Amino acid sequence: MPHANSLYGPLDPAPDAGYVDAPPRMGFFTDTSVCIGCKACEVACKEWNLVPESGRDLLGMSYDNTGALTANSWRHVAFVEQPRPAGWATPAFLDTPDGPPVSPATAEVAAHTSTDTGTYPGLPSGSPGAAARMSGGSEFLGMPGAHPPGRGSGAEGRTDFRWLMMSDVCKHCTHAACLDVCPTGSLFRTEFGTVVVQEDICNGCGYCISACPYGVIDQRKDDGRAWKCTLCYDRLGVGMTPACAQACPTESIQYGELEELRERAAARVATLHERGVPEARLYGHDPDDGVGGDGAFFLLLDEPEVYGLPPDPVVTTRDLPAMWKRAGLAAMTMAAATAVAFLGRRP
Amino acid sequence: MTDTTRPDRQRQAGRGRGHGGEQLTVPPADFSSYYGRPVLKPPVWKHDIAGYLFTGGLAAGSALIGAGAQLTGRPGLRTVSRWTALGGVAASTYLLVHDLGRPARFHHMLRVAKLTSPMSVGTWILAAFGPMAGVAAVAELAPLLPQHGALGLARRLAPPVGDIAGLAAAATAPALATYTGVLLADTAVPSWHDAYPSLPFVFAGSALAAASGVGLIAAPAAETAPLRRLAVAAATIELVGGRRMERLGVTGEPYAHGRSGRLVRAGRALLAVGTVAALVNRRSRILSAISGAALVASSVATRFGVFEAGRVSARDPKYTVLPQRERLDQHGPTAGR
Amino acid sequence: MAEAHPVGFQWVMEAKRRGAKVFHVDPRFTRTSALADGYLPIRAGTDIALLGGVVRYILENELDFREYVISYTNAATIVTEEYRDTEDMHGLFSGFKEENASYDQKSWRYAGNGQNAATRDTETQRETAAGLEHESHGAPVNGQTERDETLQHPRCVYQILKRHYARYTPEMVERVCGISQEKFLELAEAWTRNSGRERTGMLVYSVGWTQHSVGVQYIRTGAIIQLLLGNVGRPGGGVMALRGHASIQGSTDIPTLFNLLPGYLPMPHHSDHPTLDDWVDSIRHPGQKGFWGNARTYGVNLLKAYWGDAATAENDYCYGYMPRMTGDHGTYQQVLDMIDGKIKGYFLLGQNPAVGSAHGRAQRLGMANLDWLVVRDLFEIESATFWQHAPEIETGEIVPEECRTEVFFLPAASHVEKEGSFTQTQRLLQWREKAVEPPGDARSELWFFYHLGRIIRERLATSTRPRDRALLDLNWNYPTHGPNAEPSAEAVLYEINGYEVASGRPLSTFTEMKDDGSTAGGCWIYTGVYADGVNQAARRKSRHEQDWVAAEWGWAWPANRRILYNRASADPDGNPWSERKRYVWWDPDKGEWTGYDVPDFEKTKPPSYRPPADSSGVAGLAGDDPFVLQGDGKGWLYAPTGVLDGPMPTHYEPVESPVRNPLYRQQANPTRKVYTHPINTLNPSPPEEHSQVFPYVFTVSRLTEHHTAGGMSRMVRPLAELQPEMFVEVSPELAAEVGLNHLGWAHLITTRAAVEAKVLVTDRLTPLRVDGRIIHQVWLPYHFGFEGLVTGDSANDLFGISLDPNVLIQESKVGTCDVRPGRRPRGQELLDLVADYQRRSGDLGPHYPPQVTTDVADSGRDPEV
Amino acid sequence: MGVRSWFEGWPVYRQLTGTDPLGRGAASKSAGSLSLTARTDTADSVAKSVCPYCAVGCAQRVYVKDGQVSQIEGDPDSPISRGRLCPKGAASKSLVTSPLRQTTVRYRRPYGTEWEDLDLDTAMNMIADRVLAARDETWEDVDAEGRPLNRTLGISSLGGATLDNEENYLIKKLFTAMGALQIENQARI
Repeated sequence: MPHANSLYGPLDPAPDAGYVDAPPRMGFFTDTSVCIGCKACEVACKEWNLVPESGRDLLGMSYDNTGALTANSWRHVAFVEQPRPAGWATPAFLDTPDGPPVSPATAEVAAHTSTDTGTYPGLPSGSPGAAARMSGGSEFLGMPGAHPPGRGSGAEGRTDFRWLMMSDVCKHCTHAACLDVCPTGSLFRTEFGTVVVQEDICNGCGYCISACPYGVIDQRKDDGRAWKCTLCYDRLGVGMTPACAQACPTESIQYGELEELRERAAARVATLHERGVPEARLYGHDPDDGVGGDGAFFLLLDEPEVYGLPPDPVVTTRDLPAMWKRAGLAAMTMAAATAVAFLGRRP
Repeated sequence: MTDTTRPDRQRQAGRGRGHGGEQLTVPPADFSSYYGRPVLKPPVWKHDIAGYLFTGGLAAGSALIGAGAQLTGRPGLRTVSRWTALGGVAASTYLLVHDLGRPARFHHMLRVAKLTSPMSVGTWILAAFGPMAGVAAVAELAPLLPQHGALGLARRLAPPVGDIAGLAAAATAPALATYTGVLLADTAVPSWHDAYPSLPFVFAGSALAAASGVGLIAAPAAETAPLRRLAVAAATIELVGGRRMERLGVTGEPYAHGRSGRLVRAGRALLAVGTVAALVNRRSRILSAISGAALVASSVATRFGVFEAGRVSARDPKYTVLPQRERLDQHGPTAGR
Repeated sequence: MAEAHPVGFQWVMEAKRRGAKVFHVDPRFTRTSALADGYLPIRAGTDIALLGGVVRYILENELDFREYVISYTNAATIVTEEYRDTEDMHGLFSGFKEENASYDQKSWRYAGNGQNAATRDTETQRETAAGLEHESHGAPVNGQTERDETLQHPRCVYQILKRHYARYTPEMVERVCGISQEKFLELAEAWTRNSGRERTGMLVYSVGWTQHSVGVQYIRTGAIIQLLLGNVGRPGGGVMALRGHASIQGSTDIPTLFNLLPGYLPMPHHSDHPTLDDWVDSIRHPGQKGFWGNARTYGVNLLKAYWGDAATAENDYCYGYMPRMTGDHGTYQQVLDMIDGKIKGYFLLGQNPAVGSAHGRAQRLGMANLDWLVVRDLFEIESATFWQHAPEIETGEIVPEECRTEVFFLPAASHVEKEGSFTQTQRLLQWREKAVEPPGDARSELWFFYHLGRIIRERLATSTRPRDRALLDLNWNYPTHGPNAEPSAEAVLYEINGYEVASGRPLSTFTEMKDDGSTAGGCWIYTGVYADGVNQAARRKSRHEQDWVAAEWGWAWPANRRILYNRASADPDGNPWSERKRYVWWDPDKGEWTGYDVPDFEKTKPPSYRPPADSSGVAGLAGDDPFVLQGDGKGWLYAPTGVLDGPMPTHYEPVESPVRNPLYRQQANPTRKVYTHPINTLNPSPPEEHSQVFPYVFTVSRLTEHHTAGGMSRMVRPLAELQPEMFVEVSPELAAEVGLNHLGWAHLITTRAAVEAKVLVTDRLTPLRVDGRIIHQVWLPYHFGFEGLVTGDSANDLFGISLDPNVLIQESKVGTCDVRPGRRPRGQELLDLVADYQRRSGDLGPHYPPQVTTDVADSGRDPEV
Repeated sequence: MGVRSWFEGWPVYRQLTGTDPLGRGAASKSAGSLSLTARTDTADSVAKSVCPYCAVGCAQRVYVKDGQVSQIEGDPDSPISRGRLCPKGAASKSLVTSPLRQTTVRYRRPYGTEWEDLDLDTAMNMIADRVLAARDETWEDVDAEGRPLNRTLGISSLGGATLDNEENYLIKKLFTAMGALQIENQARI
């Protein structure tokens, strides 16, 4: 029988998906505080999974010329330039003759770029205002008290600077809407608790794409099917590490048993807080969150939305029982209305 | 996220837009994002699916009307409705298959039966409804068969079989008409998901309106009285059920503004026109046809409007980030509740 | 490092995780800066001023690791009275000869040393890039020196150093480099605090450092700091060069360089080395301490490996067969000679000078003026298709129908299609197994050269000309295998390793080599790589199955030693400096050196050993002389000879600089190698007039996503898409000044070329306040060219050719330019634009400005007033 | 496949009879997924190699299937790289299997405007001819004072930093024996 938390709440997904004696749940912990933005993950993933090309345009989004997770980019390294202090470092541009920061303005320009990613709908352009804010941070909106005078407000010349980098990937949610809405059973839960598209099954109905609260899964042009990170299901099956995690030079991408990764992550946050990086926080680690916790979670140094992540995603299927109820009610209303209409007086 | 601190965030919703970085050329949005790009992937469904929302609803409504006509002895309306139901379901099947990235694999839909997947549920509903609607419609051909021989037997058997099939189709029809509301709502698309209490009602009403409209156009005038009543009921269901869509807050915007908003509003206006025309007219064939056409058009506009609104809401990060941010600021992370 | 050597950077992150502080100095904020604890934006070309500031900080505050400094460096050594410092001579050292712009190094020598130092004239040393020989050993000096271990003697190295850097104050660092005093002091404090018995600090540079007209002195300044702080020869210390190519270390050890033979033996010079004895003596410097005393052995073994049975004691082991240098035969001289029609044929072996070398236009015009060109590569790179697609076609400078160069493109085998060894940047040899056969006509270089040699020898088989003897007598018998008759790489490695001639037994160590012809070995420093007939470079014992030194993974030269001069990891008495930094130590019970690594010292020579007077060579090394390849066994804070531009590093401005040297009247390196050739035009720098025509500083380097000239990345799909276009990074301030827009176009102009690029306006670039002026710097990647999946103008086209005097490496990390918005013009208009800039900047092609500027006290801010 | 086994393989049947009523995992696993395995596991051979890009010297494992490179990835045993690779190293398979690789000899005759094909043997012989001719034409026996020079300055070579030690050794040896001095590589640049 389905678990009480089958649609929402903490859950061990593999047993719920019918695996008896499932191995421990495996996942990724991506620690962006050590990411060097080298993109080895992007390439290693493409090499292993034979993922096609995803566009050759200069996007102007700092060093990000990939743009987003798509069917043709299963790892995506985000780059954010911000005139704000990096917790561990002394101000980058102390006493240099600078004017105000340009990153909000360049982010705005970059919001307009696009490229043919070989996927549908590709890389849509963005909202310039929201782009500017990502780089400026709230203090650029005249919010009071963000920083002591002379630091980062931009009016008197930039001093602080940090360059955020983050390798994004499918979250392998505990409650994976993409999987649950898939009408063919192409998307399925593996024994490792990961979420995988079975390419021999997918018929390209596209439902999973709308269902994903993270905008991860995507449809490939000229192929029609949906594609995303498989957490290297084939490699896991023979005891290997996923290609991206194996390649990652600085262990920003860590692969392992989810339970253990969560402990490691909590310790890392504590360390960073001790070392003067109070902005370090975890994202997607909590089994009580809106998706039951992610199988791939992150240590971030800014708000999730700055990295293109939804700040508080909730799996859509949480509300599915209520939806069915409303649909049932509507159906009955419809039947009743018809009956009434016909049972009325004959002319 | 109890171990999370956020000292760097100074957001105070709705306040303070005064001073910006000097180089900002547009007023800063009140939320952050990654280069303003959408957080979500906009639905990849083409207009096939908006079309299907209409044709599926039309088929369902027609099957219901067909059954009503069958049970109340309105053969003309019955015939029209049964053929409309078949046409609707055939068009639906075509549109659904056509929208697939891999149409040749449409039968993979029948691999599994998943209650968590409205599309899977819908597939099985369609699988039940379609053949029944087909049999019911084909049974209407009985008079064309010869009187004698094997086909003569068929001619005699067809009407009762058609009646059973018609009733069976009608039994599944309300599900067919309303599941599509869940189909759209069970997504991360903000305007669709947030409208989940309304969508089944809107779609139910819209289905009845469209089916009534076709009946008004094509059925003998003498048999259309229930359709006029039904049109009123449809309008009531749709308008009452849909009124909450406007109160969604920011994710309701696409239903009120832009192209999608215009379509939704046009749908309502047409619905009103069609319903009123149906009510006032009792005899005019032309007015009936106009009324019917308005109802059909209303349904089309509503379906495309709702469909488009979802796309708009997924395309702009505002609709994803702002409500989630607001939720976080008011209640803390979802986990905390 | 994160940018160009990401996998190496894991160890920096590992150290950081354990609490290390990381500082990054770079003109632009890179992916390394993002992770560093401190980032110091620096004006390109001023590193000596910064590091000199650190030297001063250490000395003024007496923060040096005194015990180490006294015992292991030449700090206590007394220098001759004739020595005069740059402080006294406006930026020149004593001994400068105007006529050939080089130093007579006599006055730099240690007191009491005779005429040993600088036996060869310094101009010849420059022309033959003699500095490169020191990659494996120090320059010649006498072993026994006068010392004052109190360091108080006014002419001891310590005091000379202190005086030399006295003006490199934090204020001066700020003035020259544009680095704030606060930031400088943070770096200096952290560096010194992290050094001593318990801790070590490491200096890591990428080899852009070498691409300066004072490149060698950059690195020497780093070495001086590391010696003062006791960070050499110890774990976690050292000066770490991040080299850029898979086997660039190997191709220096076993050089494909004009001035070197394998094992850093010099290529014979026509006047200095007419005979074998002259050659050997010039290397071993009779009287000098250390392992170079055995130079004759190394030389004879090489000759014996080359000419086998033909090499006998009677014929000086065929020494006479060797070609002789007469001067500079380096790659840039060659290119100018190509333009002048002096060179007939050119081989390009996995190298793409049309994009990767300075002054790309000169490179391409040179190639267009050959009889024949052989390009061996994986792809049709720019150097193979210059006659078809070069930018000079558009300007009409190359007309295919009039270009006579015959081009052979021969496809090369990739790294998985052949076996062989790479030597990585830490001197570690790693063997590669062959995975698959090369496709089609693709072949290894081993195949190409073996068979080319075979064919040539067959052609000459009946020749009686003396000049052909060297080819005919060549030991050229390598077993071949497979359908393509591929020569055996292991057989070549065996010859490199060396063997006993009579028995064929592979040698285990270079100390087994004999100078009587009974052994042969192609590269003495590699001896041991084939010890016991086992390919030691192929060892792949997992790191999980051995200690952290991992001595059984691959093989490091020399003698599988992982840290050079590791005797210095123990104190003078042979005990570890600290438990924490334990590495190699003296075991008094066993009477031998032991530790985690192979001790870089005679195994049984006790710390207390003192050589008898007049001993030399290995025997001359005392028990506390850790720098066993240096002539005096000491680490050199001061180079009494061997470094052509001075005994101590001195800040000179880059050859092309927008500012007057704030430290000395001498503007740029007075001994730099200059080519006065019509194509090698120069941007003026102060005190020359018109420098304002090129007001901006530009620098180039690598992106993580691409590799050097792009031949292995622009052609590779998953890499090309990651950085798909040529761009230039500019600060918002410069963008505003010039009128550049993010993602718009700009073009950069020098007297050599104009190149265009998309603009990235970024906060990662900053203007600097230098000597009261605002200096803008721009940065470009140098990976782009006109072939491949992604294309763009080549940044290296902007550079002229000015070389470091020690190693003849070009200054291609800093230059001046103008920046203008929009795309560059095409065709004749492009030539006109560049010509116009040449004219406006005073036409420095024909009259090259003087190298010495000490007589120009032009500025009101004369630094020395 | 019999009707029965087909039916039992039907995921709906598995949903109804197995442990996965919602059809989320076990029941909907496809034939492809059941037979899935890592291609490294089915390789015919594995060569131990080293990354060809920069000088860090990251160890690679090169997997070969049917005579083709099927995968290249980091060797976790390496004490230098610990199995990691940068984007370039990670792209090594794309490098060696690139469709842009030129695998036949190409020849551009003097004043030519197009490439032509050439047989490898012919090319080798033509190159040998040209080397010998250039050497003869530019040979220098002795300097002005009669000291030996034994050389040609008519031939240049550039390259080696991406090549093997053994290759560099043969290059230097052959060129030295033929008197060609002007041999250079990236270490000068």
